[in-house]
Parts: sequence; C-alpha cells; structure tokens
Amino acid sequence: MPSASDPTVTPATTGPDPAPTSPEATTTAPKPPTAAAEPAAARPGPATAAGPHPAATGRPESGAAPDGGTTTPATTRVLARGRVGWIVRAVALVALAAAVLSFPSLAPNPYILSAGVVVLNYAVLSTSWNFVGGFTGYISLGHGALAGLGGYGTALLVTKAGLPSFVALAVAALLVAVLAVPIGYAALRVRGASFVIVSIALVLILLLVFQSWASLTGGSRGLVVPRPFPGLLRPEHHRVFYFLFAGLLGLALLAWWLIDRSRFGLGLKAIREDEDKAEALGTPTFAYKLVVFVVSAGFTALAGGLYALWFGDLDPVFQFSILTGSYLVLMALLGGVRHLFGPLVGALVVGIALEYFKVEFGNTPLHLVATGVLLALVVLFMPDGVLPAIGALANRLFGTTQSSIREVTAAQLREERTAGARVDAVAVPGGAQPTKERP
Amino acid sequence: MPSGALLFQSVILGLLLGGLYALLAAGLTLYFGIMRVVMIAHSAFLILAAYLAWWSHTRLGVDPLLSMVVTVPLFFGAGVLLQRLLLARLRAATLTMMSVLLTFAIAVTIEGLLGYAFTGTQRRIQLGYGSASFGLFGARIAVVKLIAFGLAAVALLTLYLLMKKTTFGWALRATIQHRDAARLVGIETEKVAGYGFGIGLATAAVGGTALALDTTIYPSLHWHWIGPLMAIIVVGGLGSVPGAAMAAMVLGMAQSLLQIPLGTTWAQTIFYLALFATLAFRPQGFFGGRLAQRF
Amino acid sequence: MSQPRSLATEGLTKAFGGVVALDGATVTFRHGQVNALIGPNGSGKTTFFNCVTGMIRPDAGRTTYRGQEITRRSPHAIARAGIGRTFQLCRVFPRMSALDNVLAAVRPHGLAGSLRGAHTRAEVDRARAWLTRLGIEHLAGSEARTMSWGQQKLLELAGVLMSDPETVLLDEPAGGVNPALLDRIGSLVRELNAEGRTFVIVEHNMDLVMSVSDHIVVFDRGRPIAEGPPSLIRSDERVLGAYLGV
Amino acid sequence: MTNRYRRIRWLTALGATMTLALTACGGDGGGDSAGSDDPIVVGISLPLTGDFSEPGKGVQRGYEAWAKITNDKGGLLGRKVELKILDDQSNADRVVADYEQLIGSDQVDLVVGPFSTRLVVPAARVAEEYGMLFVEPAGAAKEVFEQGFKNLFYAAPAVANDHYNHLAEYLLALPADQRPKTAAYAAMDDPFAQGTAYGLKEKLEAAGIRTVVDEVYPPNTTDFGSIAAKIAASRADIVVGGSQYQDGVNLIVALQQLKYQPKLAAFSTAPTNPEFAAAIGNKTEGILSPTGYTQKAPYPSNKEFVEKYTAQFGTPPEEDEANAYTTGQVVAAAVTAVGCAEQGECQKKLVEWVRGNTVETVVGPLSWDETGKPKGAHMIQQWVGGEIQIVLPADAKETDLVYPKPAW
Repeated sequence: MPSASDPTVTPATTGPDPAPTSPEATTTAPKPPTAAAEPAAARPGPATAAGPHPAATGRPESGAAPDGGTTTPATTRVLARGRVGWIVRAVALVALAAAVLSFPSLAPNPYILSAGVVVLNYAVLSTSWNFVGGFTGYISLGHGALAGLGGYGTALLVTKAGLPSFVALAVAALLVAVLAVPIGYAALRVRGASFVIVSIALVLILLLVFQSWASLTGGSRGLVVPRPFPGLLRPEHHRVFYFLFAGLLGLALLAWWLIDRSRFGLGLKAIREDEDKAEALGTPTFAYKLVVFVVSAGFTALAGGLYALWFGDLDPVFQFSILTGSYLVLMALLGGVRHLFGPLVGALVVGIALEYFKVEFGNTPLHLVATGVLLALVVLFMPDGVLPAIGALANRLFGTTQSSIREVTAAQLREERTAGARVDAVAVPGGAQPTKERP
Repeated sequence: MPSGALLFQSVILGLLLGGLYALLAAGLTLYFGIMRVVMIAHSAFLILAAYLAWWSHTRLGVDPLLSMVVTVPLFFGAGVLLQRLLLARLRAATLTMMSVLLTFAIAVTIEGLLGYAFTGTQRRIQLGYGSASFGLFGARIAVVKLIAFGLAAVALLTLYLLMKKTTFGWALRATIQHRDAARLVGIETEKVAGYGFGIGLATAAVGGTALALDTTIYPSLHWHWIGPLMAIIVVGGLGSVPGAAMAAMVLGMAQSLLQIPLGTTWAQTIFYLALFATLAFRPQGFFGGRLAQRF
Repeated sequence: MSQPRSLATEGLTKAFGGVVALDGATVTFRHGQVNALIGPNGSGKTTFFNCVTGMIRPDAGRTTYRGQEITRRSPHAIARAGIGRTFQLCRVFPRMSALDNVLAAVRPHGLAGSLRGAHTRAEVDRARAWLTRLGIEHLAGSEARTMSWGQQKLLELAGVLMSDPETVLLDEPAGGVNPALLDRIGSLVRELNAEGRTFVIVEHNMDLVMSVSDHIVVFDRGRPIAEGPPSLIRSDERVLGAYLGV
Repeated sequence: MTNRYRRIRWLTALGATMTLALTACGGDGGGDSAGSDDPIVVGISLPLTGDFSEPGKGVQRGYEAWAKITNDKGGLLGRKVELKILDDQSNADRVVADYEQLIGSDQVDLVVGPFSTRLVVPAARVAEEYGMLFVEPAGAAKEVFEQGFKNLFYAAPAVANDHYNHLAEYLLALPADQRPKTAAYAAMDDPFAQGTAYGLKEKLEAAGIRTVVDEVYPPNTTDFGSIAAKIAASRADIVVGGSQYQDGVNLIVALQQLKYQPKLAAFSTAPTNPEFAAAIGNKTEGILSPTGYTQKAPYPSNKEFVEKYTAQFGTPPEEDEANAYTTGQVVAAAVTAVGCAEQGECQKKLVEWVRGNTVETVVGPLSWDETGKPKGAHMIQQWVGGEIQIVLPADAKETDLVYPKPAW
C-alpha cells in the first residue's frame, strides 16, 4: 500500500523514552487509505458480521488451515529476525549450556564448585521471580519467603513425614503453589501497592511463625535436613547438586520461554503495559496474574527446597529474609526483566559488583550502601536492565542488525523506508491537544 | 486468666504504643495520598532520627528532645528534596512499583550508613529518669513512655490542624483527593507534593526521638517497624490519615493485649493477619480511605 | 422503544467523595446505530463509560446488554459479552509492537488455548488486515510508544476491533487528532456501522458528532437531559443551556 | 527485623563468579603445607559484620592474642602460627562457604570455630565432612551436641543448659520456708540465651518451684513493657532472664519501671558486661549472672593471658576473648602432643587425642564427653556493693551470695 503516507514529522524518538502517549506529542497521522483501494479479501469486519462473535471461536475465517497446522509465532520479532539470527542464538545457547555443564570438571576445588551451586541457585530464583516481575510488572519483594517455604516444606516432609527427599521436594513445591493461591488472591485483587505490601508482609509473618512455632520448625535452633545421598563425599555432593540446579534452571528458563511466546504470555505482557486496557480488551487479568504468580511460587519453592537439600541447615532468619527477595529483584531488573536470560545475567553482574564493594570496604556494612545505591541507580536510570542497554549499544555500533532481541523500532523502519517514501506533511492543527474544555 | 491489673496495665501500654504507631502511620499515609508511593524508607528515617537523638545525647550531652530542633527541619528539607529530586523523576506508569524499589534502596542505604557510622551495636539513651514511673489506678506508667506518647499526640494534633485549618492543608488535601482537579484550581501540586513529603519525614523525626527515649536502637531496626506500619495503613484504608490513626490505635492495643495469652512473637502476627484479612475481604480498608480500590 | 438487544442503563449512580458524577442515569442506546453521548465537561460521560464497562462499580443502578444484566460483571467479562471500548486519553500497550497490540485482543479459550505457543496464521492475517484497514500496516513491527499520537489512536481502535465487539464505545475519538484523520475516523465509524456494529461515542467535536451519529444523548450533571436525532438536538434549548451554563 | 537481613547467601555466589574467572589462570600455591618452615595456617570464619559483630570481634581478639602469645614463645612444632580470618557477616550460608574455601581452596592446616550457636552447626558439618578437628568457642546450646558430630569440641566449661547448675543447687538447698515458690522466665529466642534460662527452669520445676511466667521474645524485641508487665503482675519470687546484652538491660529497666521487686534476679551475659551498671542507671544491686570466665581465675595460664592480652589490646579480656583463647589452647595442646598439623590423617589423630585427654586452659581444666560436650559448670557472679563478684561455687567465691536480694 504505497499510498499510505508516512508520518512526516518525526516524533521525538531520539530519547530513550520518547513517551509519545502524551497528548502534547507531535500529532501526525497517516493519510487514510481509501476503502476502495483495499483488497476486499483483506478487509476484516464484514465477514465477521455473519454471526454475533465469529472471531471469538478462534477459528480462522479465511484460509483453511486448522489450528496448529500453519501457526506462526505471535510476535513480530520473527518477522524482523532472519535465519542468521536463529543460528546465532542457537550457537550461543549451546555454548552457554556447554559452559554451564563443564564447569564442575573445570572447578579446581570443592569450594569453587559449591560457589557455583550458589550462583545457580540465585539464577533459578531470580528467573522464577521473573515470571511475575517480568511478565506482569508486579514487583515482589517476598520471593525469598516462598523459597524459604519450599525449603522448610521439603525438610519437614523428609523429617516428619518420612518422605524420600525428592518426593518431598516435589510435594513441598506443590504445596507452596497451592498456598500461593490465597496469598495471590489477597495480594492481586487490588492493584500495585497492595501487592508489594503483601509480599513484604509475607516475609515478616513467615519469619515470625517459623521462629515461634519451634515445636514444628525447630525455631531458632534450626532444622537439619537429612542428606539425600548420605554416602556421597562432600565434593561429590556439590557436583550432584550442581547438575540438579542446572537442570532446574533449564526447566525454569524453558517454562519462561514457553509462556513468553504463548497467548497467555501476551496477555500477561498486556497487563504489564496497561492493566485497564488489557481488561477492557477481554483479558481476565486477575486470573492471569494469579496463575502466573502460582507458577512463579512453584518454581521458587523448588529452588528453595533443592537448596535446603543441598545446604542441610535451615534457620528462619536466613530463610525468610527481605534482602534475599530484594537481591532477586535487583538481579532481574539489572539484567532486564523482559529477557529470558536477564535474571541470569543480572545475578552475575550484581555478584561481581558487590564482591568488589565487599573487598574494597572490608568489614563494614558499606556493602549495604552499595546495594542500595546500585538499586537506586538501576531504578532511576536503567529500569530496562543492562541487556537492552547493551543491545542498543550493539545496534549503534554494528548498525541495525536484527539479531538483537529487540523489536525493530519505528524510527529504524522509517529510516529504511525514507528513500522511497513520499513525504506529505499534514499540518498539525492548533487544537491538537485534546482539551476537555472544548464544547 | 490474666488479672485485672495486668489487663489494665496492658491497655495503658497499648495506648502508649498505639500513639506512636499512629504518628508514624500518618506520615506513611501522607506519602501514599500525595503520590501513591509506599515509602519503605519511612522507618529507616525514623531510626536515623533516633540515632541523631541518641548521638546528640551521648556525644553532645543534649537532652534528646532538644535534638528535634535540628532533626525536624532537617528531615523536612530532606523530604522535599527526596520528592523533588528522586521520586518525581520516576515514570508515572510504573511509579508505584519503582517507588517501592527506590525507597527500599534508600532504606538499605541509610541502614548501611548507620552501621558504618555507629556499628551494629544496640544503643540506648541512658536518661536519669529512664526507670522513673508513677502509679495510676494500680498500673504504672513510665515517664519516658508518657513523654513519647505526648510527643506523638502533639505532632498528630499539629498535623491535623495543619491539614484542616491552613491554606496549605487545603491545597494538600485537594492534591491528595484529585491531583488534576487541584491543578485546575491553581494549586501548584508539584510544590505541594514536595512539602507534603517534607511534613511526612518531619513526623518521622518526631517519632524517632520519641522512640529513642525508651527503646534500644540498632541500624536494622527499621524492618521491625515497616511491617506493622504498612499493615496499619492498609487496614486504615490507603490514603486516609484518620483511618491510619484509628487502625494504629486498634492494632497497637490488640498487640499489647494479645501478648498476655500469646507472647510477644505471636502477638506481632496480628498486624499481618489484619493485613491479609483486609485485603481479602475489604480491600478499601476499614476506616474510610477510598484510594485503595484503584491502586 | 426499548430494543431487547441494546445497551441500556437504569438509574446508574456514582459519587466520588462528595462529588456526584452520575446521578441516576437511565439511558437506552439504539442497537445497530451510531449513538453519541455529549455534554459539558464533568457531566459524567466518562464515568458513565467506566461504569458500563465495569471499570468502576456504580453505587446504584443497573446496566443491561442484550437483555442480560451486566452491572456487577468484571470488565473482561463485559468485553467478552461484546462491548469494546477505547479510552479518553488513548491507551495502547506502549512497549509492545503494533501487531502484538492488536493480537492481544485475541481471546484464548481455556487453558489449552492460553498456552498455545502461537497465534494461527488466520489470526495474524486478521490482525494485519485491521492494521491495513486503519492505514498503519507499515508500523506492524514498531513498538507502540514510538508511534505518533494519531497512529496510536488508530492502533487502539484496531485492537478494540480485533476483539470483534458488537458494540463499540469510543471515548473522544477526535481528541487531539488532525482534520484529515478526523474525516478518516468519521467515515470508518460509518463503514463499521454499516457492517453491523453499534457505536456509542463520547465526543466534544460537534462536527463529528453531527455528521456520524444517528442518535444523540445529552448529559448534564450526571444524567441525560435530552435525546434525539442530530437535527433535533441541534436546536434543543436545554442542550444549549447545559453547555452555556444557563 | 534485625541485621540478619544482611545475611545474604548470594555473596557466596560472587566468590564463584570471581574465581570462575581465575580458575582459567592456573592453580594456587596453597596446596603444599608440610614443610617445617611453613607457618601453620589456622582458618577461622567470624561474624565481623552483622548481628554478631560485637562478640565476633571479641572472639577475633582472643584468637589474635593466642597467635601472638604462641608465636612469641616460638610457635607450634617450631612453626609460626598464622591466622586466616574470613568475615561471614553473621550469615549461616556465608559461614559454610567460608569453611569450604578455607579447607578446600586455601588448604589451611587447622580450622577452629566461629561465633554463635546458629553458625556453629552448619560450620561444624563442613569440618566434619572434610574430616577436620573442630574446636569451637561459642556453640553452647545443647542442640550442637545432638547432631552426631564426631570432631566437635566446645572449649568452655559448660554448655548453656548447665550454666546455672550451681545456682540451682544453692536454691534447692535452702530451707523450705526460704525457698522461692514461684519463678518467672523470660528468654530471647536464641539457642544459647534460651538454653541458659531453660536449664535452670528444668531443675527448679523438677523441685516443685512453680513457673508462673514463661516468655520467649524474638531477638529484635526492643520494647519490653508488656513482658515486664506480665512478670510484675505474676509477683514471682524470682526472675530469670535468658538474655544477651541489650535485651537484658531493657528487661531490667522495664521491670524497674514497674517497681517489681523479686527476691532473686538472674540474667545471663548482660550483667557481666563492663557497661552494664551505667546502662541501667547503677541500680544493679543483687543481680546474678553465670560466667565461664573471670580475669581473677587462679589457673596458671590465665595470669599470662590477662597480662599479655592487656598489654596487646589495652583492656583486660572478657569472656568471648577468653573462650577463643581457650580454643587455641586446646588445639595447641593437641598439635603439640600428636606432633602434626595438616589436613588428612593427622586430623583423626588430633581428634582422638582431644577426646581422650584433659587440657589445662584459662578457664580451668577441660575434658569432653563423646559428643564433644564439656563436663564442667559455670561460676555464678553477683553484683554486691557496686561490684560484680563470684559467689558460687563455694570454693571459688569472693563473697557470699545475698538472698533475698536488696531492692533495686
């Protein structure tokens, strides 16, 4: 449709956040294509008028392809990304997996290996967090508590109910997921602030309960979790759990990726962008949020339970800690919540930065200051995380390579098209602002 | 069965505690009303003020109450700057979530700096009248607790008069109720929001001084306060100052009385149970407040 | 007079604090026609939309659609009943591509439908067709926030239409758009109406209102004060009075 | 709540990421240890920041004093003693990672324990699984000895539950008309602090002294008004506090605010602190406290310790410092007797030696049962005449126990 004119006055897209939703933004409009010029087949609408809601059946109206036959990914990324992009991604993925899996044999001593387990644990936790944080934009500071519940659940099922370790782990994760339903019900019924408050309150109340209910949880005396493989020497123990955590990470990433490309995921992202609007378009936002919260809680509990089996000692103050939750947030935000590998990258970046602070400032609580300042900087200046920032940088350096995860922007598209496109400026009328006073 | 004397004593203690909760929750409510911000750092500033009171007493030999001459204006200024320089920068679309993180970051930073300056050791002001008390119908009221309550009451009353009787209070209430409408009638809402934040933080300065009089302080103590305070503002109805004050008194009293049969730890859970119950059954809160529904 | 399939309200009332935004509004819209809802600022038009679409709970009164009460239903349930809406200040999903913006309106069916990995070719085609019809197909891959105001308004409309509503509520479709686009929107409304969709439009631009609508309802102080065809409304003194504050 | 939120397990993660990068660059030189000129490296993880940082630093001073005094006398087996101290930030995850690093990566020759019961158990498990001797200065709660550890020894006279043994004996020996009838207990929810109070509670209950108040408060409690109100309302004859430092002070002040006057008031830890008297406004008269160490103790090595410690740090040592020093003494005795100090077989010999022998230390002669529990009891001190003095057991007393205590 060459006749469809290009918007002429370039909107202010130079800044990182052009926010053209503001009514003051330059008002340009495409020239309306004449109805006659459109091929009738492409016109939606008339066909749907036959029944009351034909589209609601989800059946293709033209085209005979049955569901699943000729499906295309929903997002436009695919449209912009070429075969090369796929290959690059596949190679990167294989390299990453190889690096992760070969680490145990490269680790020079058990300490390094155990540190690797901790890293993986954090990667799983922040990826699990990202099910809620990344998709819906609801920020939970209480995921540490869900991990703690998973840990205690697993431990108690092993010690009190006598279940085998990994059965206990699965049951505990399931129980936490079930428990997440009423928690989510209270937290997600109203918007925004209440969710954060509940997530913090969850940590605080669970800390109180697990500390006080000493007859069950051992209270401040702690709870010892029996080793699942009692015969293993400590280095072997680390190795086994390293692979278990790696497997769990893979599972969490896979689940995230599957949701990311599903209709469910699109609905969740719509919630993140504009919840009212999503609701008005027919998305059952509350149910969506609740489901994804439960999924997130389940994965978090799995990570927490696996950690308990690995670590062996549980103490309420360490299991139910707000800082744990906040570090997950920091990792995910820094890495980029919109990206599959964002939390993973964030865990590494945050880790190194804070180790630096710890080394630099020694035995003072200044690492807290560093954490606070880093979090504030990310929130103020890099709310999208480093991955997009790097992506943008790479784009700037290497031109508009579309292997980037990012969708192509209108500005880029426009540039590509400028050569041929006829510019016909539509003057912006004085009353471009939607003033409500106008009668 | 607890004796009548113990019950009465607990009621008195609950009242004194509730007063402090009320003052602190009022500040927290103010922020939420003005900007829809859950100010996690409120209690960190509270502890900061307590430390300043302790420091001026221990190092300078000044009565802790006098430290307010400095801390109240200081905190007011800090509040204005905090709102104008940091919170106002956040995008409106993600304000609620990001402001939580930002204020969380501030809280952690304050905690770290306090730990750096004063170490993690628990501190307590040693006053000559620290263990003095007087009797009231068989109950005993500690002088320091009464002073703390008095401070909270005076500060709350001042806040009330400020909100109800002054032009600024009118502008502030208008901003809280409908920002756009307030702007339309010529209120400089940005400026008002900044001052509102300043007032909120000033209440933390008063509260911190009151707190320092009778309890131990340490850098991470703020986590101990923020939970109950958040519960209070939700139960009271987000954004409603009188609602928060009511909820604070009720929950403070409940905590004090529940300690008799349940002990300290379990009694604290009343705040969170009230929070969950409120959100599940009456999200708009129990004491007025109509902002919660939409945010 | 009342048509069984139409959107209707009865005594809808909503107060914010002391301000009464809706005061027992009883309205019946004409099915299959373009209805307009006009009135001075603050007369409760947007609140009316919000109540009808479930975004705000009315204090009293009821809403019916196709003979069924929908008053207490959640917004998504009302949307699924066939009522789509746009927002006063245009709202799109800023960080999703235009195509995703439109596809977000596809309703998945059940759990299996939700978890299906992708949209069908037909759905993508239909989404593209809407973008094409609204003249923004070339922006399919762009994030919505990079688009101009006018483009975003069209995109919002495309999303609503993708959900295939039988009745479309438009909140100030002309707000902030230039004359060329205004014409385009006007003719689009007429076309879509001809295809069988009912419209309810809140609008201040009288030219647009008079040119597209079949039936006009005038609001003042939270309730209808007059209704009728444009020719009648144009000369109604009460309407004039309401606008001029007489 | 408390500083514990700082305890973040992920910092360990950083170690991994850093070392991940380093592993590529080849091995470390820490592996060789047996050479006779090499120092004996003793690995320790301590809470230098976080909740337990104050006592943690005390323990650190104790270890440093031990290393200096030992080296001044020529070291162990002719080798210098070198301490390698890591900060665990009062965090259990971190303490485990620290010992992993010390044993696995840094290849230290010996390890000794961290501070606080909560950290001892996880740390001891690491040492156990690497087969290292683990003598520790702070895991006083009885749970520590119920984990089945074979290599663990507590280097102090008694576990928490036995701290008040002498006092219990004293009270139960009183004539029936003087014996207290009722008792009130308030303990911090901490294995050590609670253990002290509950140890006494068990013995008194068994003898028929009724418990009228039994309160456990979280470590972050700052307002003791309600607890004090309950105790005051019960009019218990005696009050026992399982306290650390500040909570004990707060509870005493709150009790004094309520004008409660018990016949006996015993609090663990707090009353032995040098700042205690000032903190409660000098109303200390009659307050009791158990202690495992006193600078005035007549044991030969103690004189040297107090003297040299005071010269090194300017102030005389307290209990934490003494416990760390004791730990060092126990390890040194074992190493000297067995004649080796490195990982591997040697550790088994060290363990066997400690189990079978009695060690003379600054807190007296120590020996252990098969779980690593010491077989002694604590002394009881009391504030008498504005000064804290030993009153029990009878053979060590500096003055007589005052009962019932005067009003405070």
